[in-house]
Amino acid sequence: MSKDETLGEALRRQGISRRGFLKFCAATASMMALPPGMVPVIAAALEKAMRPSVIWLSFQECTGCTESLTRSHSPTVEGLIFDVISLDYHHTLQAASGSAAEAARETAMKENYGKYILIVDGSIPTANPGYSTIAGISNVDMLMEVAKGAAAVVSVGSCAAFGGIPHASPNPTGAVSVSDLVKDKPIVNVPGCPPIPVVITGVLAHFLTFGTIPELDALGRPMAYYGQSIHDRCYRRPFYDKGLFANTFDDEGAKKGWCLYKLGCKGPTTYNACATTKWNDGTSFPIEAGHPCLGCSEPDFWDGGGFYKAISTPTADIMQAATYAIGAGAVAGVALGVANRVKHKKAVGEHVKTTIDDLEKGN
Amino acid sequence: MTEVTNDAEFRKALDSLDATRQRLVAARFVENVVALCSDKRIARVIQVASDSEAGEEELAEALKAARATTFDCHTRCGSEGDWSEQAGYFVARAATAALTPMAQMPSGPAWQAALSSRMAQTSRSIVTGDDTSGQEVIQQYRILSEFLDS
Amino acid sequence: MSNASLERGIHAFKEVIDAPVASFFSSCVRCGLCAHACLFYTETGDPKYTPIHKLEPLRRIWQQEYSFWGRFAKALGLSKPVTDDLLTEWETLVYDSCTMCGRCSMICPVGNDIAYMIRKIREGMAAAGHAPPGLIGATQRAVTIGSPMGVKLPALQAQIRHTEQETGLTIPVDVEGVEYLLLLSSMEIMNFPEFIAAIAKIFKHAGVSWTISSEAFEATNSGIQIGVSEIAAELVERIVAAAEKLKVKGVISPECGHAYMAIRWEGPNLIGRPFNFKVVHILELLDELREQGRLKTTSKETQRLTYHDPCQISRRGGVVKQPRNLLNMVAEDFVEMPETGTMNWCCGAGGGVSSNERADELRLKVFNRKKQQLDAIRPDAIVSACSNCRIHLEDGLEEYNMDMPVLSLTETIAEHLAGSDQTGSKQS
Amino acid sequence: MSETEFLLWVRGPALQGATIIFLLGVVVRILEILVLGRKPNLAEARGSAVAGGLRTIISRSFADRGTLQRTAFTEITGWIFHIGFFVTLFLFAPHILLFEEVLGVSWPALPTTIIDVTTIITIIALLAVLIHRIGNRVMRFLSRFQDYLVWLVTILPMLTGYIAFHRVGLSPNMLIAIHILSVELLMVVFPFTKLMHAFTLFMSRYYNGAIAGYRGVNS
Repeated sequence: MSKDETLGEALRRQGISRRGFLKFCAATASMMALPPGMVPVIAAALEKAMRPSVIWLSFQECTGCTESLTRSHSPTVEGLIFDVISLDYHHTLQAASGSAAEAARETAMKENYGKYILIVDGSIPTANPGYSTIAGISNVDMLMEVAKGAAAVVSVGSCAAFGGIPHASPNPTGAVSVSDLVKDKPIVNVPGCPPIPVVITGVLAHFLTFGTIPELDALGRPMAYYGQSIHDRCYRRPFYDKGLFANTFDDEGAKKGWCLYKLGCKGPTTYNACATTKWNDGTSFPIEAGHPCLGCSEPDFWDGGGFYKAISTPTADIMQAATYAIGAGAVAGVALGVANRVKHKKAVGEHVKTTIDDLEKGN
Repeated sequence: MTEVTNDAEFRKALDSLDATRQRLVAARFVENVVALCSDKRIARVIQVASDSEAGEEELAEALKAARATTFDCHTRCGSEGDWSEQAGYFVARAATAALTPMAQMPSGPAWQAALSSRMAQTSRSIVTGDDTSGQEVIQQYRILSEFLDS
Repeated sequence: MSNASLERGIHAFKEVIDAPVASFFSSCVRCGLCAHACLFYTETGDPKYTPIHKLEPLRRIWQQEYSFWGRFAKALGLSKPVTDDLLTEWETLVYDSCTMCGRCSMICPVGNDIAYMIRKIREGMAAAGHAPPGLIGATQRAVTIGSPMGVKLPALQAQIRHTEQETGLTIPVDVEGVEYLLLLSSMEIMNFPEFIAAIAKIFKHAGVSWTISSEAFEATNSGIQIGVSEIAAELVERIVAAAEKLKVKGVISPECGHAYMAIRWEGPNLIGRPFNFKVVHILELLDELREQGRLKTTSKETQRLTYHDPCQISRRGGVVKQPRNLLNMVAEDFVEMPETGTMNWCCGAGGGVSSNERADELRLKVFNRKKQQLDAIRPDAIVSACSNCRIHLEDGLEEYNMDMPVLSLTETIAEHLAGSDQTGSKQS
Repeated sequence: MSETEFLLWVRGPALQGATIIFLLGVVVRILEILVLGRKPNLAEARGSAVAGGLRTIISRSFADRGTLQRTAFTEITGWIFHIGFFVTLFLFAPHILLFEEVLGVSWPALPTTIIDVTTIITIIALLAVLIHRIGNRVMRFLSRFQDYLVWLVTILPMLTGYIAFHRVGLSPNMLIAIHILSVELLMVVFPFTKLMHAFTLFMSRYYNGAIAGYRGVNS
């Protein structure tokens, strides 16, 4: 693979036909919610695009995001993309190790300074830099160093995007997200635990095509993928609207595929493309598999009051509070009532007789 | 010469009268007690009632005046009663009865006028303490007897 | 020397507040519906006549004395006090523009019995020296003379003599051991003595033994109108004493609205013990006689008649069916007003308003409500069973140029008694 | 405090606090009234006080024809917003779930489209009620600060609920948190205001009906 090769050349070298290429472009356009008229533009742009250099940093993470990307079915769009990018550093995937690996990173940074894309998965510990280091370099230091020369940063997975599970209460490592640390670079958050692979490739395709990052929502997520809630696109939504719910995982409702809201589904408050793109080559997604959405692409999903508790339910013991309140109310009410009664009795007892001589205004 | 001596005869005689004659005799009953009413309107009302030629419109006008006088003279609930004023109220009621069409007064206008006139006399007697209501009855018998003979 | 004072008024407010009052004030949502049940509002359009608003002084005392947060607010000095000026302002609202007809109590969506509370607020108003002069006079006469209109025994005796002459019947006075003691209102003695004659004829016809007491003939009770329970109790005690002395089985309340309320419903509560005799309204008794077949009538009135329900007798008293049964006996063409029975509109003069000259103009103005009701059915005559309603109806009809006699139901029945020669006279 | 933490606080401690103030206040106020008591009626009864009281509890929900004609606007808007409020409160699935969680009992929900339409109608009715309160001379005359406050805390849950359902403006978690908070505001204000009528009207209607029923009158 030559570094000067364009994307078009690289694809043709791998035996991808013009038709296959256009198909990929059309799929990319559709993923990015662009009109069909944009397909030739995308094709032209990708044809000429230089294979970008990508540096992938993994911090406090579980490798689930990488697993998700690499467990893609072949031939896939994402596979193609990964074949055509220049993944210059990725500790799980690269062959080099130790000082050779770090040298590769430094080289890539130097050669593509200001142009490379930084992909991050995992959160960054801040309580103590020693909690997570690579080649003796703390995560914070490495992130800040690499981010400095990046054209854009893509935070893959909820940990990089929002702090994720390491950030979950009580957050012993002081984990933070990329955007908590990097303030001067365009950052695209691709949350999910793990995120949908096609979303990552879509973001990269957008960057390659337009040289910019896609339109983002308030949480830095690409609108094209995170513009609608799971709930709004869920095939079980009609059951919700009709008020038909599964009450347990094995009841009649569950068997009939009714809405999982009562089982704690976070679909209504979760924005992601699971319900439309689905997983494993469009096979299924959690709700289709009979499990409520955990809301993994939303900040602090781990601390949302329980995966199996509906969002409208209390997170504290209300019955106990109610019992105490009624008890205390009964005691206080009777006490105040008796005080009222005593006052009333006293008033009646101290009644002063009104005679006919007392009717006219006194003084 | 007719002589009425009790209420049974008195009423029977009244009932036998036609509407105009009932009105005329009633007017005489009222006239007999009119001194008890301080309201000047009543004198005029009696004048109309006593006129055998009085037109319907004139009579209706007089009835209205009699009614108005009645409402002006009655004692309102809870206010201090004055029996001499109350006598005037009954005179006005008698005048009203005298002018009320027979259809609206099944017991007879003249009979009602006679009763209210007696009440006026009773009211007066409450003030003075001497019971003269019996005399009023006798006078009414005399008035009727004279009327029937005239 | 009067002892009336703001302190005594406030003290009385504290005395009269009970669980229903506390509940009513807690429930009011200020929806304003009660205004539309009150003729003082509907005929003037002035929102100050909204029934619940007339209770503001009492509401403040409830809030400040009997609700925990109100007490708290009072301690912090956040609540509006009840002042003499406030009571001065409210005096006309409480006495001149409320007849305690209780129509608002029938429509309040949260169920507030506003008339119940007006009755109570008047206790405090009276104790604070804020009763209207007219009612004070009536009350003083009721206590000292025995009648709010100053009717003394000789006057009654003269009327009895007159009635005996007219009917040829004996009017029993102070007869022991009879069935019923008949009470009379001063209004009947003064303005409508024919009521006594009607009763005499009917009771003769139906074979009812009865008497009038020379010691307690007065049915009315200014005490419940002005709002002084001990005066009301004193007046009730006179009747109870007479009834017990004459050993009657029952006491008859005559054609008077508040008299029935006073003796039938408030009476035992005022004196603090149940009666050992029954209290019936004359219409109740007449209907009972009708049911027993003891009351028979012959001819019928051909005029188109309607019945005006006196508020204290129907809505507040529960005598609703009886007058209808009786009217159907003697009327060929009995027609109801659009809103009738327990939903009837007050004439505008009850609850002491008629004794209160200050309210004269207002009560005639609000009579327009009754006019509208009558205009809807255009009867030839109105029948009622309360002398006060009757006088005010006559006044109002005159004011509005309506030509329509107002009749007493009892008297109307008497005129149609079967087998009556109507003159009934034997003596000369 | 992050949005999630805010939502958790609203669903947890804040809800506990609001529940305590609400129930404590309501129980105190009801007992305060009941314990005050009333005198027994010594007059001979013509009808049953209990039957009259129970009857009026139901019957007072429906106005007589004359009143209905005179006050149609108040009656109709009143009915609509009360029914709308209770339908959305008790028949929306997420709400039922809350009651189930706390009380252990559940009941069927209404379809969300019906809830949605009901909410809009209720909000319109409440707006009409406010306009009426300001525009109608009697209501304006009677109204004090509390009446407007109560209106506000009543419409807020409806509005925030509607917005949260349709997820407009803020993040869904934030919208839900605000919605729950608005309900908690309603609960906290409840015992200190005329909102108490929701409970005391049963007592008031009973007393009214009992007073009348004792005299043989259906009130």
